Amino acid sequence: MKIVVRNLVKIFKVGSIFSLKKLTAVDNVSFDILPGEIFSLVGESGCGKTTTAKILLGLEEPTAGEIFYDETPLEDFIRDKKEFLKKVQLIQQNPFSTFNPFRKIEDYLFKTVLRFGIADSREKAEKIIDEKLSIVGMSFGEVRDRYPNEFSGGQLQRISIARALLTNPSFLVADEPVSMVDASLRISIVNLFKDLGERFGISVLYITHDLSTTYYVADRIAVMFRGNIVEMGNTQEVLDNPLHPYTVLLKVSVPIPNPETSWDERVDLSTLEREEYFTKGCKFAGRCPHVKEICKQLQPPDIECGGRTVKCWLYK
Amino acid sequence: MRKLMYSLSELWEDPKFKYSSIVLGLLIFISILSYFSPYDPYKWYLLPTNQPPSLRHILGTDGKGQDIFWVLSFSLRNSLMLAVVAAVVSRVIALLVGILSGYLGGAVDRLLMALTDTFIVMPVFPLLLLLSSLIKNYLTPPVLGLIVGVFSWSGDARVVRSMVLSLREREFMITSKFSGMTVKEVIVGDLIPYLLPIISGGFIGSMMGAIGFEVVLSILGFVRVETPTLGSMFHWMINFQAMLLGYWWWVLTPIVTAILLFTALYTLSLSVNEYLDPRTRVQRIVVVK
Amino acid sequence: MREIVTVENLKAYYFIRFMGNQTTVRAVNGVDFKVCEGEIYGIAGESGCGKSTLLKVLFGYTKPPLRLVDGSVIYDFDSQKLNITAVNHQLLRRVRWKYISYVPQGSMNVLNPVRKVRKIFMDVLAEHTDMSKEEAFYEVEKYFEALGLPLRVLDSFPHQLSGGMRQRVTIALATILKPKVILADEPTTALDVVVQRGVIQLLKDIHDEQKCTLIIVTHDMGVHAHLSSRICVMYAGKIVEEAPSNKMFKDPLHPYTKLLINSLPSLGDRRRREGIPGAPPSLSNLPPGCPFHPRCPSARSVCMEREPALVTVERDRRVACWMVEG
Amino acid sequence: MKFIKSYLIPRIIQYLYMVVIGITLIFLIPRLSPVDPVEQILNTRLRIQSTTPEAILKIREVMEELYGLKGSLWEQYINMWKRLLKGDFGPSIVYYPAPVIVLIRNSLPWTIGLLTLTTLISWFMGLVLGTFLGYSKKSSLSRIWTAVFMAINPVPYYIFALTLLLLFCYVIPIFPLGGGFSVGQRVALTWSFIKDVIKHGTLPALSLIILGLSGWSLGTKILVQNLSEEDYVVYAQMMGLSDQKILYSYVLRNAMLPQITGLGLSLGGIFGGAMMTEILFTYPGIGTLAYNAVRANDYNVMIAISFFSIIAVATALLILDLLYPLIDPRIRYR
Repeated sequence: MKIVVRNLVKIFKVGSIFSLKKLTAVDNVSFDILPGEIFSLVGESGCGKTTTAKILLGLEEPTAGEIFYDETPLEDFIRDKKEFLKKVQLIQQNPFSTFNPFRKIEDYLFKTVLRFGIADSREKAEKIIDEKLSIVGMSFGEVRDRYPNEFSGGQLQRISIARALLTNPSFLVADEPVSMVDASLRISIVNLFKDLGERFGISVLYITHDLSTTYYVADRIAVMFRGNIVEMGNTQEVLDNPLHPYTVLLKVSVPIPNPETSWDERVDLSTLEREEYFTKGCKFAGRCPHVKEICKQLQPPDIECGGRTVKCWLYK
Repeated sequence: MRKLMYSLSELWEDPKFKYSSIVLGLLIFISILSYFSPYDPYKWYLLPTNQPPSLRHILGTDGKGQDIFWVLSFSLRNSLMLAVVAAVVSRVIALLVGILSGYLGGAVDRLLMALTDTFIVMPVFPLLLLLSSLIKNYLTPPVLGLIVGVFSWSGDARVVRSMVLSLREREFMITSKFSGMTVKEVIVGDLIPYLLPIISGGFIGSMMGAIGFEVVLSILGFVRVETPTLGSMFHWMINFQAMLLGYWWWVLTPIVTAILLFTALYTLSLSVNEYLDPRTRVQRIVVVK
Repeated sequence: MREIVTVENLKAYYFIRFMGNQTTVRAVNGVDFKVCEGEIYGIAGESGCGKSTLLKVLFGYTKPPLRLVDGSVIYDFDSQKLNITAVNHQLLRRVRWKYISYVPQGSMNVLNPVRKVRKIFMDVLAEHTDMSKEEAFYEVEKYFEALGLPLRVLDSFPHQLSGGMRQRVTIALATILKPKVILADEPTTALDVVVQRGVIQLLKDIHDEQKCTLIIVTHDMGVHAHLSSRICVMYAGKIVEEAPSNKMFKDPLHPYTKLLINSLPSLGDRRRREGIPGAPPSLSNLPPGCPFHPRCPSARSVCMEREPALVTVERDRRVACWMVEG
Repeated sequence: MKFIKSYLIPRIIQYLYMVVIGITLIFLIPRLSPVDPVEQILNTRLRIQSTTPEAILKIREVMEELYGLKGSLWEQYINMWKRLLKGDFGPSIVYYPAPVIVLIRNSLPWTIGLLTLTTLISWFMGLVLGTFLGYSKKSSLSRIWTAVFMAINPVPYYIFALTLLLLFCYVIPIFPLGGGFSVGQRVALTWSFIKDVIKHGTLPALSLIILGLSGWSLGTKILVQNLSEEDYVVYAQMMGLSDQKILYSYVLRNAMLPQITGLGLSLGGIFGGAMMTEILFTYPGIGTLAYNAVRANDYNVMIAISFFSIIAVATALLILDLLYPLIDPRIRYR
C-alpha cells in the first residue's frame, strides 16, 4: 500500500478553556511511504512521531492536512471501520501493556480472526493463528489458555506482531516496537520487520528513537524535531552523512557498543525544552552550533539536497 | 463457574472471609426460615407477652405477644432484601453513569458529571427523611431500598469515571480496538476487571448504609414500623421500654444481630477488596498456574 | 590498587507468598567480585537477571520479601572495614550518602512531589552534616553551579522538570556529599539519546572530579562501552563473565556475552544479525546445570548436568563456562 | 489574574450551579410526591375538631400561603427564590408564628459547636494516630490499636450511642441523660453555664469522637501504608533521613491532601450527621429541629434546613477547591 501524507498539522490545546495555549505537535509534515517499504520516523520524545502515527491510524483527528491510502483519502477509507482495521494494523511500544493482564492471549487472537471475517469457525481460526504465530517463531500450543504475564516481553512482542498479521494487513504501524524488549531478543524482532516488507509486501511505518535499529532495518528515514521533519531521505545516506545539525547531534549521541569510539566533544542540553515549541524561527536555533541570524527569525523551508530533504538555512 | 469455585476456595484461606461468610450464612439461613414461620408477623398478642427464652420460644416473646425468633427471621429477610435492592440500584447507576461518562467523554461527560456533583452536595439525610415521611404508607422495604439506592450512587460514579478515564489511555484498549472488539466486549473484558474492587466494596458498603438507614428511620418512627425489619425491632424494643423493664432477651436480640451483621459485612468487604486488588490479582494468575 | 568493595558468595532471594503458595525468586544467587578504588565498574545483563537486586544488596537495602541468604559485602574505607550486610540500622544510616550513595532507576517518582528541589537537598545536608540552614542553602547552589545545572531548578517542584533534568537532579542529590562509592541503577534508561549522553557526561565529570568509585548497572551495552572500565555480565542471578571493557567487547569468551554483543545492531552496518534464541529463564524456576544451556548453541551434556564455576582465565578475566578452560 | 480567570471563575460558576440545582430538587421532591402535605395536616386537624366547609377552605388557603403552594408550579418556584434570597423562610407551622429563620438561629450554635469541635478533634487525632499505625504497622502497639479500631468501626452509630447512654447514665450515672443544659439554667455566658454545657455535651461528643476517630485512623493508616511504598519515601529512607523527617515532610504531607478533602466534606455535612446524635441525646440543635419538623410536617423548616445544608456542602467544596492549589503544588503549576 502506498501512503501519502501532505502538510499534516496537529495542534493541541493545552491549559483550561480560560487560558488556552496552542502547542503544534505536528507542524506541516509531508512524506510518502512506498509499497513494501520500511519507512522510519526518528526523533526524541515529544517530537511528534507518535502523534503522526495516531493520526495515520485514525486514533487522532488532524488539525489540517491530507492523507491518502492508495489514492483514497483517510476520511473515506476509515468510514468502513472493519475494512480499515483489516488493512491497517499496529504494534505498540510496551508489550506488557499491549495486552490486558486479565484477558487471555488467545482471546485477542480469536477475536481478530473471527471479527474481520478471516475465518468462520474456531477450528479454521486456530489454524490461521498457528500459521501466523509460526512466522514469529511461536505456536498456538504455547499460547493456548494463557495470560499475558506468563510470557516474557520478547514473547509478547512476537505475539503482538502475529496478531497484527492475522488480518493480512497492507500497512503496519510499529511504534517503538523494541524499546522495551531485552537486548538479546531485540534483533530477532527487528529481523521480523525486515522480512515483512520483503516477504509479504507490507508497508511499515517504523517509529523509534534508536538510530542503530533504524539503520539496520529501515529503507528510508525522516528525522523529526519538535513537530518538523528536519531531514528525510535514504536511511544509509542520511545516517552515514547527516546534513542537518540536529541529525548530527542525534548521531553522535548514540552510544556505540565499542569502547574505542570515544566521545570527545561535549553536548549541550536544552533546559528550555518546552519553549522550543513556541519559537518562531528554526526550533533548533537555540542549541545549533551553526546558528545564523536568519535562523532565529524565519523557519527554514524544505530544501532538496542530493536526493534528500533538509530543513536548514545552511543548505540554501 | 469453575473459576468462581476456585476463587471461593482461595478466599476461604482468609480468616476474615471465613468468619464473615459463616456469620452471613447463618443470618441468611434464619431469614429463609421465615417462609416456614408458624406465626403471622402482623398479628399481635397471639402469645403470652414478655416470656424469657424457653424451648418453645428460643428467644422468648416480646411485649406485643410475638415470638422474637420468628420476628427476627422476618426482620432479617426484609432488611436484607432492602439492602440488596439499595445496593443493586446504586451500583447499577454508579457504573452506568461512571462508565458512560468516562468512556464517551465530551458533552455527555459534562452533563452526567454535573448531575453527579449535584447529588454529592445534596443533603441526603434530611431529604430522605422528608421524602419518607411524606410517603410513609407506600414505604415497603424494597421501595425504601430503591430510594436509598437512588440517593447513594454519586460518590462511586465519580470514582468509576476517573478509573475509566485512566483505563481509556491504556495501550490494551487500542489493542482491543484493533482486534475488532465491540464496545460491550471492551467494557466487560477490559474495564470491569479493574472496576471489580469498587463494585464489590461499594455493594457491601451500600448494603450496610441501607440497613443502617432503615434502622435510623424506624427508631425515629418515619417508616411503617408494623413491617418487621431490624429497625422496627429496635423501634418496639425502645417504645415498650424493654431496657428499663429488664427484658434482656428482647433488648439483646436486635443489638447482637445488628452487630453481627455489620461486622460480618465489614470484614467481608475488607477481605474481598484485598483479594480483588488488581496488583496482587495479576501476580496471582501466574503463581496459581 | 586498593579494593574498596569486596563481594563474597552473595545470595539474596525474594520469598513471595500468595494465598498459601510460596515461591522463591533467586535474584542474586552466589555472586562474588571486587571493585578497586576509582574504578567505574559496570554490571550488565537483561531484565530479570538480578542486577538491580544486587545493587540494592550492595547498598544494604534488603527489605522483605527480599532477604539476604548468604555472603557478605565488605567496604574498605580509609579508616575502617565495614560489612554492610551485618551493620546495625544506626551505623547504616550514617554510612549511607556520606560514604555510599545510590542513584535510583527512573527518577520519575523518587522526588517528593510536594517538596521543592532545594528543600530535598537541604534535608540531606541537615541529616548528614552539621551545616546551618544558611550554609546548606548556599552549599546546594554552589554544587549546582559546579555541575553546570541551572539554579532555577532549585526553586521548582519535581513535576515541573523534564525527565532528563530530573535524572540529573537525582544524580546531584546522590553525590552532593561526595561519597566514596556511588551505586547507579539504570541511570540512563528511558531517556532520549541526547539527554542520555548528557547524563553519561555528568556521571563521568563527577567521577573525574571527586575521584569516587562508580558501580553502574545498565542493560545497555552501548552505555557500558562509553562509561565502564570493567564490566561483569550477569545471567540468571550469577556473573557469567567479567573483564575490562575493551577486552569484553573485542573478544567475549562466554557464549552468552558473545551472542549478546554480536546481536547489537550498530550504525553503519546493515549486515544481517541473529538474536539469541529462547528467553531468559525464570528466577523462581531455574534449569539444572548451566542456566544458559537451553539457549546456548554450543551446549554439551555436561552443561545440562553441572553448573560451571566462575574461574579466572587470565589475570583480569573470569568466565563461568565449561567451554572455556582456565 | 490568570489564576482568577482560569481557576476561580469556573469554580464559582460550578458552585452557583450546584446550589441552584440542589435547591430546585428540594423544591420538586415534595411536590412530586403523591402526598399533599396540606391535605395531611388538614386531616389530622379535622380529626380533632369539626369545622364547616367554608372554614376548611379558609384554613386551606392560609396553609397554602404559608407553604408557598399558591399558584402554578413556576410561580411557586419563582416565589421561593424571591423569599430565599431575602432570607425569608416563612413562619414555622409548629411554633406558629415564629419565623423559621429564628428557630434555625437558635439551634445552629448548638449543632455547630458540638459537631465542628468533635469533627476537628477526631480528624486531627485520627490523622496522628493513623500515621503512627500505618508507619509502624509491625509494632504490637500498632496492631492492638488497629484491632480495636477495626472492631469499633463497623458498629452502627445508634447502637454505639445507646450503649454509651446505658453505661454512663444508668449503670454509672456520671453524665446527665440529655439536653444541652440543665433545666432552669439561665442561658448566659457565665462560668456555671459553660460548665453545665460541657457536662451535657461530653457524652454526645464522646460518642462522635470515638467512632469518628476509628474511621479517620483506619483511613489514614491505609493512606500512609500506601504512601510508605512510594518511590520517594523509599528513596528518602535510602538517603538516611530520620524517621521523623520522613514521616512529617514526606508521608504526612502527602497524606494530608486527601484527608483535608475528607475533613471539608464532613464539616460541610454536619447538618445531616447531627440528627441521630441530637435525637438520642435530646440535644437542642438543628437535628432535633429537623426531627420535630418532619414529624409535624413543618415544611418550611425542612426546606430551610435543606437549603443551609446544600449551601454548607457546596461552600465546603468550593473552599477546598480554592485551598487545594495552596496545598498541592502539582495543581498550582498546571
